[in-house]
Amino acid sequence: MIDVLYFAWVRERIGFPKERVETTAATVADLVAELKAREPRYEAAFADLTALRVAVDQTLSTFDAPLAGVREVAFFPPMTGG
Amino acid sequence: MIDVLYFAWVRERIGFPKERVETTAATVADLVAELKAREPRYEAAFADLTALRVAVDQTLSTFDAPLAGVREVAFFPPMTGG
Amino acid sequence: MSVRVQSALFDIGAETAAFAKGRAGVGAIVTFTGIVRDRASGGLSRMEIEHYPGMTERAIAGIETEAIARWHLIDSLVIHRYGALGVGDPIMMVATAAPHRGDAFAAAEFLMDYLKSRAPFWKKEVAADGAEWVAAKDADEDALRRW
Amino acid sequence: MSVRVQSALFDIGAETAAFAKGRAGVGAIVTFTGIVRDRASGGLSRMEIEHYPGMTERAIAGIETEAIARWHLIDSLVIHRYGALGVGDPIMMVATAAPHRGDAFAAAEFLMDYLKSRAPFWKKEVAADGAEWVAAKDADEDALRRW
Repeated sequence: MIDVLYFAWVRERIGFPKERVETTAATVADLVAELKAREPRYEAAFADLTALRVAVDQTLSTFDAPLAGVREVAFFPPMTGG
Repeated sequence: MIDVLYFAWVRERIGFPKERVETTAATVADLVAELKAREPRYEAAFADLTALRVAVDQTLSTFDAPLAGVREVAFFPPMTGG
Repeated sequence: MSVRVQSALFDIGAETAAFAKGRAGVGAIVTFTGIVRDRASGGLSRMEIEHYPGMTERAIAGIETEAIARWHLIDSLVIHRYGALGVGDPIMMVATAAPHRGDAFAAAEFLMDYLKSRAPFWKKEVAADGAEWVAAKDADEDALRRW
Repeated sequence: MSVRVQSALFDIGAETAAFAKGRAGVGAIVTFTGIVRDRASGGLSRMEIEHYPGMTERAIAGIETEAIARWHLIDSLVIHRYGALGVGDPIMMVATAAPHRGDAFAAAEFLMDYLKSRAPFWKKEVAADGAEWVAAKDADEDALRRW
């Protein structure tokens, strides 16, 4: 079980900020593929991965990162702090 | 007649901050030569011109600047503001 | 070194005064304050800032730790707000204290460049004619490369 | 744009707050404050700052005018003290307000670099073991060349 979080327009497209996902995905990219297969809104949110960033256990990461032992994955657009 | 001003250690070596000088010097360098010929304390203050800066009528200038029409010349070490 | 992530308004003057208060060895203090600016076309009702609780504090603490490792700093402060902000309100503030001005300036700019692109905040501009997520600028990503 | 040359102490927090107060179009405010720092060896009794009344105000106004010509600024402020200052006292302050952070930072650093070497102030460190004029640093002259 992994907590999956969505922020900004990713959250708006998915429709909620957080869900628990039962998955055997080996990498973040595999998880994305699983989610996209579920419903059109995931397809819409993950249509262009170059427009997205991912954090694995609250650290910026990449789509090829492994998920073994991971508790939390977050998807969001490039950050606009400051 | 030109007002001649001294600041920081130049003032300390000369012994006062300001004097009026009757001069026909054509340039700042000529004025310095006249002053150095007066007394040892001027000699001490103007010993190393590379360690000095000059302002002519309150604008940073150079030792070859002409004095025609000038009302105020100031001598001081490199500035240390900020 | 301190980090504050808050929805509450903060007072730039009071924060600056508190940060500057009597620390031995400090010769230079730099502050940066980011303020909600209206759109070029005007009409901004508010700015909404979303963040990632937990990761935000970690990311900012990591950025400050890196700044302290790279420059000779005596202290640093980052305050960043989230929630709904009005035009003219302060969004965030960075302050650095160092013996010399070069370190204080460089560390403050470094912190800003990292906060822009590496701290998990997202800004949305809300106006009567609609709402829009602020897009990340290539220039902000480029700014990181100089460090 | 304003210039204040004064012997009186100023309050960093109050000056920052007043400078930051509600100006349309401002997205970024940078402040720099220089503070009297003790010598590495300790024992500084006070710092004495001499200046050239008349030229000082002209030189600083000239530096600010150049900053405004080079960067997109909405306002700037320079305060510089003279006279006898104690350890920990503020010496001077620069503030810049701009739509964007790059302009605010660059203009503040430019103003500082120019004030260091082009505004007619001279610092003397006074201690129990003697008094010494602060020597200009080559690094300060070098800093000017980047602009």
